[in-house]
Amino acid sequence: MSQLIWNGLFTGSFYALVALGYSMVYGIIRLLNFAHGDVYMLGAFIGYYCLTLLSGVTSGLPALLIVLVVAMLATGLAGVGIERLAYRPLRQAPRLAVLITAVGVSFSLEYGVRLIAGADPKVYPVRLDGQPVELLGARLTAEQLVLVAVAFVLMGALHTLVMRTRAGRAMRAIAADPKAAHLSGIEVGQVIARVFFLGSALAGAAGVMAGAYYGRIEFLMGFVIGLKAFTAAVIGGIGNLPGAMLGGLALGLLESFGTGLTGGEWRDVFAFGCLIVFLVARPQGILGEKAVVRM
Amino acid sequence: GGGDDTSEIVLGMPVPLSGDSAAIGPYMRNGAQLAIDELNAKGGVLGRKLKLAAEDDACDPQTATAAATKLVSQKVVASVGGYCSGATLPTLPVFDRAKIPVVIPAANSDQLFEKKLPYVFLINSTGTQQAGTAVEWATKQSLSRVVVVHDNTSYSKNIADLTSAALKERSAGSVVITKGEAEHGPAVTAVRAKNPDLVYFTGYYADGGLFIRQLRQAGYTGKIMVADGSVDKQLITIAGQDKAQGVYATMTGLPEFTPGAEQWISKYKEKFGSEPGPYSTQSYDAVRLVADALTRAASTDGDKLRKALEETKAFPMFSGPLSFTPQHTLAVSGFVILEVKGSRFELVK
Amino acid sequence: MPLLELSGVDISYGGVRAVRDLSLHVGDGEIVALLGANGAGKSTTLAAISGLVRPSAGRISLGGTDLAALSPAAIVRLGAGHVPEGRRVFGGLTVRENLQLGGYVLADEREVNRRVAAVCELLPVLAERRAQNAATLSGGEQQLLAIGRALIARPRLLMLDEPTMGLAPRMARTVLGLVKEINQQGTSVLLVEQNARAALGLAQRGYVLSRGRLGLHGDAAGLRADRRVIEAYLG
Amino acid sequence: MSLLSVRDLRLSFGGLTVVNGVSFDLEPAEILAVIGPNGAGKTSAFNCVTGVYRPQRGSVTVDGRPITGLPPSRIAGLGLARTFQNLRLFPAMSAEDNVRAGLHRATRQALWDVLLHTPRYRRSERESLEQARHWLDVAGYEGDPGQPAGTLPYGEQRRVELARALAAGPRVLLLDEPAAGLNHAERSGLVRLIREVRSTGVAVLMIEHDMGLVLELADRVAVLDRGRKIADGPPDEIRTDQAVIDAYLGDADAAA
Amino acid sequence: MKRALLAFAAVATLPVFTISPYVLNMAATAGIFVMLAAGLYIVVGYCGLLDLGFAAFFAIGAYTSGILATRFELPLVATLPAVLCATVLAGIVIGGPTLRLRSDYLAIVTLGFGEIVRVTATRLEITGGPTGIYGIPPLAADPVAFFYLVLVVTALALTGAARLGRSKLGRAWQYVREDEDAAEATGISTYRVKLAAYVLGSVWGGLAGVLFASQLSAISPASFTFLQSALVLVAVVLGAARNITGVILAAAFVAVTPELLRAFPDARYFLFGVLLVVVMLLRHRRRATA
Ligand SMILES: Nc1ncnc2c1ncn2[C@@H]1O[C@H](COP(=O)(O)OP(=O)(O)OP(=O)(O)O)[C@@H](O)[C@H]1O
Ligand SMILES: Nc1ncnc2c1ncn2[C@@H]1O[C@H](COP(=O)(O)OP(=O)(O)OP(=O)(O)O)[C@@H](O)[C@H]1O
Ligand SMILES: [Mg+2]
Ligand SMILES: [Mg+2]
Repeated sequence: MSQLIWNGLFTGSFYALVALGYSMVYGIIRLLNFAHGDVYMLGAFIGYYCLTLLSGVTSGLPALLIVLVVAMLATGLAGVGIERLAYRPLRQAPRLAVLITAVGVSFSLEYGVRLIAGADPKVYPVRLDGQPVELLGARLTAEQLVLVAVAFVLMGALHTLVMRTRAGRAMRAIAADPKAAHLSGIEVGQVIARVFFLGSALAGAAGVMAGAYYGRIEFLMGFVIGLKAFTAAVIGGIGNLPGAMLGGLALGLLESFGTGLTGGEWRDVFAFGCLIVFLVARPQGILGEKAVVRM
Repeated sequence: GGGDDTSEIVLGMPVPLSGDSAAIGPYMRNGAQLAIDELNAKGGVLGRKLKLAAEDDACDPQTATAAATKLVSQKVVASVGGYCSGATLPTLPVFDRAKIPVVIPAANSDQLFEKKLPYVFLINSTGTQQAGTAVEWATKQSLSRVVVVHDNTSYSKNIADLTSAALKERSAGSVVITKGEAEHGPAVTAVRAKNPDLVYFTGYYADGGLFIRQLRQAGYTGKIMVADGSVDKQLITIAGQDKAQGVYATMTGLPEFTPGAEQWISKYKEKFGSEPGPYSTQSYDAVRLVADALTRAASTDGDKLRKALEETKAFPMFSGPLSFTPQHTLAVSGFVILEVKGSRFELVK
Repeated sequence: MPLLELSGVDISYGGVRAVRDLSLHVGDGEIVALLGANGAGKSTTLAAISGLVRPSAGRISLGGTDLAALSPAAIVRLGAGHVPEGRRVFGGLTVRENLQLGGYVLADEREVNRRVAAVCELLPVLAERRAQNAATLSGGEQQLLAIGRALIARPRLLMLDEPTMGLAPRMARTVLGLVKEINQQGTSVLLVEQNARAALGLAQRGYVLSRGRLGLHGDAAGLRADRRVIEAYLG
Repeated sequence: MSLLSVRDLRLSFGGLTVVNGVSFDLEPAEILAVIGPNGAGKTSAFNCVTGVYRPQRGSVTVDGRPITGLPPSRIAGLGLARTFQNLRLFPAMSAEDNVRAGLHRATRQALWDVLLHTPRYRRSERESLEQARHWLDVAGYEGDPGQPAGTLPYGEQRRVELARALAAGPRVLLLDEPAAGLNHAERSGLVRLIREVRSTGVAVLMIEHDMGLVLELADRVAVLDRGRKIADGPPDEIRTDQAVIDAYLGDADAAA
Repeated sequence: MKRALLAFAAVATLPVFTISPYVLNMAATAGIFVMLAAGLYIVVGYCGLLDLGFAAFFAIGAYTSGILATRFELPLVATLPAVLCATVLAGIVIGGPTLRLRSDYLAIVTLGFGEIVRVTATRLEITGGPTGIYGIPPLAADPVAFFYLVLVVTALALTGAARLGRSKLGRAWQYVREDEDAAEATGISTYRVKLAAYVLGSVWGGLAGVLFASQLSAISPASFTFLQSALVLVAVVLGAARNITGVILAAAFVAVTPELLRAFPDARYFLFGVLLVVVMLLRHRRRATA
């Protein structure tokens, strides 16, 4: 039982990590960024190549930290580039139009990486391989604990950024009314670019962590997790970062229990079934606010 | 073109080059290409050169059907592809209607031959044969609680179901993982809860490696066995060499264990810059088999070729000598048991 | 040199010309009224000054700077303030946050908060609802918020698009009084208002747009006495 | 029994009571104006009547039949049509299609008729189009009926909204600040229109800040302040009521 | 209308130029995809309901007809009534409780529904598990005949969708898309209107599924993935300037482009992705300068 909970929390933290970036972008320009998961994949591959390059110089944890920073920068810039090239020209177009370019970008990233790196899974040169300890009847490793902690800390930091700072206010203003945001002197384009940088860098970091933790990466690894991040972001309440976090954890727990109860056969049916029932009962998501109807 | 007697003989090959099985396609294509190059170096077949036309089937029925109709339009003489059973099935009537023999190197669902299409041949052993081997071994080792883990692809589930059925009361149930995901913690927990002394994993190496790793990390100390889809060096790298030690496998012969195979492997490496992978050998053999049948039929005519294939007697392949049953499946499967020792699979005597 | 100057401005929406060959100016410290029937192009003119739509011909300058190459945000930093048609408050943000966003261009957060407090004193309704989600405000309250938000940055040029729309009579007078007060403190005002009587009462000069073209213009007293204006706008 | 009867309505959000014990009645062909300071609860009361909000207490009845708790579309079907303070048109659709929304309930089209394009279907389409144009005319709309509503100038948008409400053939017309954003000439058109509508027996419930319009049109005026009704009576009485002057009009306007 | 007829006539002459089964098969594939897009257009284009699981209805149609045809050896045509019932039922079952949700929440629910249907098909015995169902009798054995069948059915489906869109119901969908609250307040029962869109869309999808089953003679869960749903959505959005003709072109583009790129086996989805972005940007640029 406690193992099931721990498994769920751990898996969920990974979803949450990706969902945070997703939710930020999504909360501000309401973009179903299908390519977000692929940026995560990109991060993992950038990390892989950097580690391979570094393998002569340093190795182990220090190398990993250097690579983490490099990958975050690179994916952050990639995110900005993607926004600039594929999303910004469509800012005036209907909301769903961007979805198409997002699907296009997703394909390009996935199969672009495949062209370069091949379809075979790659094995990470540096692997986190902790000794499991027993805690409250569950086996867990220090690495897992660190990952969960990182997810929570990031959530806290981002939440503070969005809710308490001037920059965060500007982001929310853009979400509410981009035109009026212009009139308040907000450089809308710049703010959106920054949000993309942050969101993509987070995804990249998660990619490197996934690579180092699981040890195996491949070009389609972002697809499923992108979907899950989207699910988590919505379930949590649109644009709500603690909500995205909770959504990720809830999804992880549901999957864990789904596997536990059905031997994995009906895991996704169980998880999605619960989510649907939940949303029917609470249409605004976990932490979302009820939409104001004023007429 | 079939009419012109000096033109190339084209062999079609639908394999996944995109989608989540994209990693397999190149291995198969390369294996087939290697055979074709060898044959051409010896002057080809019937005095004509061979050519491979590999088409992406994406493991998706619709893409596969498109690939098959395209190959038929190109007048291929035979097809030597087929990896995912679900995607291979709809291509069969397409080839069959055009009287083009299909030699399927990898896909092995029972449905492929249940309809008894006259032009369809399977050279991979069937799930029943593999499950039988696994169960026999488990019985010999007197392992009494076996958990089967599969990934819900038709290949994997087929072996798992057959194994569970054959194990009877010694089966401790089955657990499903999701193909392509990295986290198998919940599945590992579910396996551990069943307290098995053997875990038989019937999925592919990419997931198998991670699954084994996480299973061992979680403290499982019993035996682990994998099916042929997982027999690949990558399994050991992904799991980590220490964690993969002692993992058993059911397998139909590997090049390593065939005389002269070292040479084959180095040729493959030289040509494609990487180690051979899943179904490279079967694809290689499929091409050779078709070439052999063409020679015996002395014609590219579909009917004659089919007859020649049916009459194949003890054709030497990596998995042993091949003859077909009336159902066009392998008469004898050459399953052996392997074990991971160091960085490679070795034959268990 | 006037603070705001438009010369020969054309604006079109996908082929449909909404404003043609418009020239007008607002001098330092002036209140100028912009009148016209529905669809005359008043809101469009303000949007063009703010950089939300781009003129297809002509020149707009603020304080001598050509606005053509500037982003809306840069125009705000130059000193333009715009209370847009339809209020456009930031729903989902609190009243206080809306006001703070009015001071987005100021770097000093403490100064912003001081000004927010000052505006709340001027418009006590907002103070009362400081923590309320702006989307749930009543129509009039939103209008006040939109005005309050534009005041925070203390613009050199304040553009008001029908500021008294939806305000109760008492409140409308308060707001117009406020406009006058702000003007006396040195802010120039470009006022679009359906209540022509009130607008011309407040303004020194006025322009009348009709179907995108400049019709009458002149000082407020003259316009108030003009028969055509009386018929159409004053009654 | 009144056409529309509101009894002891109470609505709160969290701890804030927005409408507090408001009651009024409306008879056919009567014009009742609701005035009050900003934030007094006028629109909220409208929203309770039309089913957008569900009041915590009190009842709304049409012909004696309680309607609280019904979905807004059902209430509209009972003959209550409204316009909105912050225009709520369907911006990408043409003006005439906007008006046809009002005709929705009256139009009958079977699925088969639509798919087969039967003469019956074509007739029904033609009729609804003609009616939509008719109501646009009635509302004084002057633009192109095919232009997307979102690109119309504000005043025209108001007219489209009005036409949409009229097209529904209401028994009670609820107008939330119909004169906002109209200039003097346009306002006179509105006065004429409302009188015309009333003359066909339709009751009008109208929120308005333009006192001139209220005095000109209303049979009765109800005054709300901080959620409570503080006065109710004929316009002349209201104009001189000291509580109303204090809360709403201020001194200058009382004189006017 | 005239243009549509001309286009129809032009496509109908295709077999005059080639009877290559490959080309005809590709054309039929495109036709089926267009039909799917027409169904989704009702839901997303007209009604504005974001549906990320449309493949589910496609699957329900294909599986219903496939199962009945193989288990009871019925001709495929005879399964149509059952397909209609099944899709209507599915539309009501999933739409019923969830259509009160707003936009993106609805998107998640439909996404979940799509996954549930696919996973269920992978697990159940009757659907043939991961391998699926095989040996479904074709509606028309001859590729040319089948091509014409698809052409006619798709044309009818498109006409139907377009006519619905211009009717009272279609306008009601658009009201809901534009402003749901205002529509409700104007007297339109938004819930019922949305349900109608959902059910009709699902019927269209289901019928496309029957064509699909006939074309492939085999169906398996791999055909009904989220990616399929997403691609149909791409077609709808790419083509939708509130105009169903655009959807036809876009759907054909999305269906055929990967086939045309077969010449570059390793790069084809990369190129497809790049093309999607480029096409969308060009399309938008043209609109911006128009
Ligand atoms: N986004 C748009 N697309 C197309 N045409 C538009 C758009 N916005 C405004 N217009 C047109 O431009 C013209 C001017 O509109 P504008 O809103 O500037 O008028 P206005 O003077 O502010 O009227 P009102 O007093 O009603 O607010 C109108 O004919 C209107 O239809
Ligand atoms: N969801 C809500 N939460 C909190 N307060 C609310 C909410 N909705 C409305 N209010 C408050 O209720 C009060 C009444 O609002 P309402 O819109 O009814 O006013 P009104 O009389 O129509 O005013 P106006 O003349 O400005 O339109 C306002 O003060 C508003 O802030
Ligand atoms: Mg205006
Ligand atoms: Mg109001």
